[in-house]
Amino acid sequence: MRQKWQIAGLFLLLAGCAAPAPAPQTAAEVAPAAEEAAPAAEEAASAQVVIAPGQTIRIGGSFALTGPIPDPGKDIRQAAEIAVDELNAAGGIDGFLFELVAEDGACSGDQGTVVGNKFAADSTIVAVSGGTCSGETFGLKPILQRARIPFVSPSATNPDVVDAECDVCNRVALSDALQGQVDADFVFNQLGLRKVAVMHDNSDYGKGLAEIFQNAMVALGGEATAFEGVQVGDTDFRAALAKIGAGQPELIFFGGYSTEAALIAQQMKETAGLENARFMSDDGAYTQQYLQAAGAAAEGTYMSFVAGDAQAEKLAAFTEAYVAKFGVEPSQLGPFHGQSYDSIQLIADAIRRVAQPDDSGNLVIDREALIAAIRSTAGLAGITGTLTCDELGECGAGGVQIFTVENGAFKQVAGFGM
Amino acid sequence: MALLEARRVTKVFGGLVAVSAVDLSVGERTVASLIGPNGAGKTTFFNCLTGLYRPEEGEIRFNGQPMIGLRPDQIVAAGMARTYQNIRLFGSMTVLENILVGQHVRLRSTPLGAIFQTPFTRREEEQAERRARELLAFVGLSGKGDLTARNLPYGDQRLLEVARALGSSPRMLLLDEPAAGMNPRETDGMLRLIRRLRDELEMTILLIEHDMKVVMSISDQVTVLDYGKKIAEGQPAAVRSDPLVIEAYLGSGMLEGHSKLT
Amino acid sequence: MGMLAARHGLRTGALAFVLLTYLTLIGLPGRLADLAMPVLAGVAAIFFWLVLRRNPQLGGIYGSLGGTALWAGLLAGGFYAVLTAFFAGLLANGVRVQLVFDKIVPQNLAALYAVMPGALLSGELSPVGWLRQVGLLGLAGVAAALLVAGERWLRRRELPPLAALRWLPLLLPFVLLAAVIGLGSPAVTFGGNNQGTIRLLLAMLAVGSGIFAARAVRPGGARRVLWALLAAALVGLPFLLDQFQNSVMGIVFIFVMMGLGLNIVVGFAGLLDLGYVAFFAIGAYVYAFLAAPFSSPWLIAQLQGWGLPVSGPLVSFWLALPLTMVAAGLGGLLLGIPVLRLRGDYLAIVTLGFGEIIRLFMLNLAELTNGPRGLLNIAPPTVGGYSLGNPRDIFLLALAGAALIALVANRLDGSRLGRAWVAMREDEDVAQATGIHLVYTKLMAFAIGALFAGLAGQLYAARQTNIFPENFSLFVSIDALSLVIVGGMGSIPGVVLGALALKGLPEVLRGVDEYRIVTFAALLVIMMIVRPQGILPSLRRGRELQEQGGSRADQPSVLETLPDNAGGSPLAQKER
Amino acid sequence: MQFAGMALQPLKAVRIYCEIRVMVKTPSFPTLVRLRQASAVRWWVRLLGVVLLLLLAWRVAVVGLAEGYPASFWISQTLNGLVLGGVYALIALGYTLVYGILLMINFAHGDVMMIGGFTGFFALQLWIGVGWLDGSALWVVLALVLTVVAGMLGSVLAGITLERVAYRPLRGAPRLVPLISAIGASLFLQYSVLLIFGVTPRAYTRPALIEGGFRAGDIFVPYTGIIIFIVSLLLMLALYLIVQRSKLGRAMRAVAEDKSTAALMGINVDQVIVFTFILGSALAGAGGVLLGFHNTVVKFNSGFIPGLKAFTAAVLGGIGNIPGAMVGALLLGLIEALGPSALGIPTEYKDIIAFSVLVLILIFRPSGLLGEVLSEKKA
Repeated sequence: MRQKWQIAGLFLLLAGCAAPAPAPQTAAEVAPAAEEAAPAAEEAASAQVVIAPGQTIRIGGSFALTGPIPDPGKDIRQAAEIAVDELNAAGGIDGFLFELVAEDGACSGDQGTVVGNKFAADSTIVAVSGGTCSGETFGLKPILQRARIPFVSPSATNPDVVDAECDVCNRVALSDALQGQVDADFVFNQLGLRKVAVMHDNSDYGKGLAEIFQNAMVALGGEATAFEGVQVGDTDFRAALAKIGAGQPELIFFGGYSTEAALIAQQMKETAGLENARFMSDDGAYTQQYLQAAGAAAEGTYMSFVAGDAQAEKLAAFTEAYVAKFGVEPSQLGPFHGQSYDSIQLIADAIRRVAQPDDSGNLVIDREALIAAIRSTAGLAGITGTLTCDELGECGAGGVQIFTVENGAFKQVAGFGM
Repeated sequence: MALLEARRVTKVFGGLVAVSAVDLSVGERTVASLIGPNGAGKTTFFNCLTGLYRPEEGEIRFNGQPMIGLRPDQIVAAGMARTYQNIRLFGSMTVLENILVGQHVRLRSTPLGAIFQTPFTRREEEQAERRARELLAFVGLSGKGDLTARNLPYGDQRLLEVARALGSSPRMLLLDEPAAGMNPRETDGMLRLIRRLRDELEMTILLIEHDMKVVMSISDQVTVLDYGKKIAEGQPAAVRSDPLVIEAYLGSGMLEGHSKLT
Repeated sequence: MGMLAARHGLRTGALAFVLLTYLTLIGLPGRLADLAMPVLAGVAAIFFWLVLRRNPQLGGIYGSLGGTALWAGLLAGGFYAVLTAFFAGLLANGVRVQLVFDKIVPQNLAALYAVMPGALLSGELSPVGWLRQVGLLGLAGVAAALLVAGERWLRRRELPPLAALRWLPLLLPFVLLAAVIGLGSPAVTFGGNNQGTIRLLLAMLAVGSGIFAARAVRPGGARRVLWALLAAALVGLPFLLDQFQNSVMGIVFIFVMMGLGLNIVVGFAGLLDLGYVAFFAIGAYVYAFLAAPFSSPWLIAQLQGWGLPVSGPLVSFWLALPLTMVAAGLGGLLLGIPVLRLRGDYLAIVTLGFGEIIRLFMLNLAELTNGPRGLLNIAPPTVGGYSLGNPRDIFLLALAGAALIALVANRLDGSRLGRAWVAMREDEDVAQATGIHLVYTKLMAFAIGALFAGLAGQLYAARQTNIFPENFSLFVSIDALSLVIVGGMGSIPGVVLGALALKGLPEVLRGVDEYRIVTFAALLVIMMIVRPQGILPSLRRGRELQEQGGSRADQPSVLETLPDNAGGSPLAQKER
Repeated sequence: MQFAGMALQPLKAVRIYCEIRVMVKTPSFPTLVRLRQASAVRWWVRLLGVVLLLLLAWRVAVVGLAEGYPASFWISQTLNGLVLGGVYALIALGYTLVYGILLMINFAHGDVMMIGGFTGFFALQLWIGVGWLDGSALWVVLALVLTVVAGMLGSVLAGITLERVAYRPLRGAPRLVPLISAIGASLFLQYSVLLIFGVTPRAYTRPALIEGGFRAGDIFVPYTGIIIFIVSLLLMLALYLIVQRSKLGRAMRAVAEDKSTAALMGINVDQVIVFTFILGSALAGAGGVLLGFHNTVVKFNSGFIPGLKAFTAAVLGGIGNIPGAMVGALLLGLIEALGPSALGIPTEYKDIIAFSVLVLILIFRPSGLLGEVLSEKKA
């Protein structure tokens, strides 16, 4: 009986919601936050970011620190920290230092939305590096677009992450479209194989890449004997492989991440019809984890990686700073540290071009100008090569490299840089 | 015509014949008792009547309607309600709510009616609550409606079971050992209640009971089961002196029962 | 300090050492930097305090209480110093401990000595570092003993009851709300960059304390006034909060909607459903099909076949509402029918399987659902051309939806059907033998619960604008179930509190991101042990969880005192 | 291992045994309700079942067999399925054991197995470091056995800690409470391992002795698979004997039936439950290590999905029933391996097939394939 009244109250509240909206505007007036976008208004933040002396230039970061791929996410975050350290050691911009505001995007659209809103609500966030995964970036994208905060993703490779409608969307990673094409070309022309089986892990990344590869293969004149998905977290793929083996493919291409790739590479050796088939996977599997987990079965398998035009000295300097700070080689964790470092450098470079001191010693950054400045980046020297953004926001340098595994280590056999 | 008419009801579990071709007929406004030693099949027979078991053979007619094949809730709707040997109340509900659940089949309000609180629903709920309080008063639990059923004293829980069964406005009430575990004074109270059920509410009552004092003082008719078979039936006095009955109780070692018989 | 103290101290110290080792291995010290050791000592002190206060046989501060505490502290400290020395030694000798223990890297370990990682690697550790560890933990023990002694002292002299101040807690929600408003004004700068998060926390505490306040007042005029004020505050809240805070509150209240639906199935009807996410997914996907048909290859083909435009939504958010709810409700019936005969754990696993089946269909029926790439650009609700897609409006919509569902759930709870659910939950067989149609009652629970989940799903899809099968994993079901249970099963206000605690607090604790899930998991276990009936149990469930038995057998029954014609017989008279 | 109460008073044990017999013989009230209802709808259910079977057969004949796989394909898929079933069985046995005694779903059981996998991995690294794996076959076998033992110890430690911390305080609480606690424990174990040992999968090194497999033409079965299958059969048998024949097993069954009566009979209920967890966890530990050798990878979440599947298998076979767990697990493995090919649909759908079969079987047999009537009363 008591609950009846509570519910009556809730109902009252419901009635309140149904009432015309303008009434509570007084409340909105109470709260026009200093540091936050006025929430009642449309989400557009103020057109400029004004940084008082002693405050920092804040760059948001959406990293996959939990979720399915925490290690690469950690690597990306740490690389971004190195980049910020380096910028600050060089004095920042006119004495204004940078600060990285790291958030966990958890590689999911859900968390991407939350992180996006958090950045959009914080009017001191100038730009964002991230997200790590494509799904996460899809969560960020509409919110940052409305809030006019430009982002540069180091590792979201889904072709749809950037598009003509979105002027704040940029990335230094290369689109999967490119990787799938080059992989198919390598398999068809260099290895001379015609019959392939395609597998994927049912992630947006893995399945997308697998489809691109399959289409490219068929377009070249090859044949795809099977297109099978597996589930992330499964450990026994023998049944799916037996089915694939019945089609006698010459190569299995797997779109997905390292653990599943390693298991497939191992278990295919035990499957009838696949004893002599070769195995190829993608940049999600181009990791030390793959080598460790697949062990001997990794020998002779192929991996592609969308590599930058690696700048040897820069990379060496970066690696040294990274090891000194975190006590671990970046490549132990994941492949995208270079891109992450460069995404910060790219943002910082654009900020440097648009930031203006005002009369009272503040640093003023115009948001629209910054968006345009990131898009107009050209010839910036980064670890992954010379970065130039095109009209869609594709800023990545470099190209696709194909590696094979020899004596437990990756060795490049074809592709960009050779 | 008898209100309840059971013919050749047989229930088998695996190889065990729990109830074997039992006939029983109970006339309106009578108190009939079912007695017999432990494991004689009394409760099984009850379960057959109330639709919890489906007998392999036989026929059960209530008020002229065949009952076999109906679900327990349909049988309640037909007008037969029961209580349990080991009390089975809805322990976390209040006393009143227990009786309201008992009235379930007699209420007609729908979920939509409840959501929109239609006048019909509200009226019906008010009436149901009033009736529940009347039933509480009838069994002597007035004022205890808002207590949690589990926290009632043991004897009151038995009364509440009766009240819950009455909620469905039954024509016939099946009481499974209503006086089990009660002290003599409580038993007397229960006896009076059963009489009032028959006399004031014009109810037909079938009860299972071990306490011969109860059985003999209240029953209009006594039926004795042993090993699933009916071995005697008739007026209390006649059954009391039936040699087969004495044998059944003696043979099964129920000396205590025998001493009460004689 | 006799044997008793030594024995208790030894055990407590060993347990504390295990706890500290765990915290070290998961890398907490690295996060705390120079504060690592003091914070760990603080944790140990709390632990000692919790253990000691439960042990009344320990005497005074100079006796076995103090002794135990000192023993425990020094012991834990000693062990801990040995452990860190061991790891430090390994690291200094170039052994890469992180190959086994991921977090044992120089950065983390150095934090315990408050030195730079370089110093650790070169092996320049002085005994001072170890003595500091032992000392701080010993201190923690002493502090815990003092706390316990103080507590006992306070309990011995009862403070005069401050009856006059009992109404003060009722003001708490409003005080907190004032703080939320205050923190939002430009004049106040507090907590630096965390100001927004602190506001969010305060807003959530305001809502939570509001619920407690509402429960604390007896029904009557005062309660109505309080309720009106609280409702007004709640409606005003979205206009006070910023985008991030609103977005978090939005998801919290979407989960409230879901929790209220699940509460009907699990809390009211007692049917353990581990696949509840299925209906949430059905709602979200059906709305996505209607609002973003251009994302689904199959739908595009169909629409083109019928000559319909495919560029925009087919129906508006509001028109889609009944459709998604019906679809989800049908899903509920579809699940309900095969599981009618199942009970308890069988039901749990089948519903779990059902949830997985739906998710796998979303994943694999790529022609229809676009597979793992999801359905994109789902239209937000609009009113007269004004888009309600921003976090504030979504929060408002979720509030409205939650209020509506709460109202419906509450009315059902007190209805004929609600009683049938509870009866069925308590004893299915007796319920049936009391006249309850089990099939109908069960199916109603599944269908109504599913309907609400579908509603929540639609709002979720509108909020996200892009949905993927991964958004509908088993963990969503677990989250929903946990929040119902943490809040208090069968309790409607409990669901709100549960959602605030389980979906809201983790967003506040974003700083400790990687520790979120372990903290949450540990809380779940501790909660079940300490307060299984939930934060705010429903009155009925609370009764169910009480110890059975009690004093019922000792009390006399009314039967003993029943007069010959008790209470007249109004019934009999009426029926004649 | 002996329990004082049981050892001192053998007569009492006999009496408990008789009591159990009595309880089994008299069908309980709710069970019979279901029997009665079952008969009412039995005809329709059977008809539905026959129609479904016909549909499936038609589908298999028209689509599956028409794909023209060679016979060797079906044989190797069957073998794959049996091995997969063996893996599920190893975990399902532990589930069913704990369920049978405590009537609680130990949701964290899969993660206890994962802990065993990790412990085994580190033990194996140690043997490799010492050089045992390079030694003679005897040393290798010793190392392998010790790895399994280490895995069992790790799991047992995790299992009894779990029981002590997360389950024992909840004994007697409503069913949902320990289930939630178990879900919490499962997440806690998984993410603690993630935090402590990192996300990197740990790769088992297979010694040459068990590398490779048995080959006949196009058919190939890895040795690890054969070992898993045999071990799971043996363990099932051992478990069955322990529960059915040993004094301890009798005590376990008595506890399962009625904890308070068992306690009155002089059984130390706590000890029996701890022993149940030891037994179940040891099985899981062995399973974790064998799975490590079979699939070569252990990871923080590598117990979760197999655990879920094993739980499904246990329910399929009739939870609480030891041979049932084995049957359910093998059936599930076979369905997953053969189903997609036989029905001519992509392997992505294997989990859908598996769960659908579970639902169907439970419709026709609500207490699982070998589920006893008794288990339904508990369910």
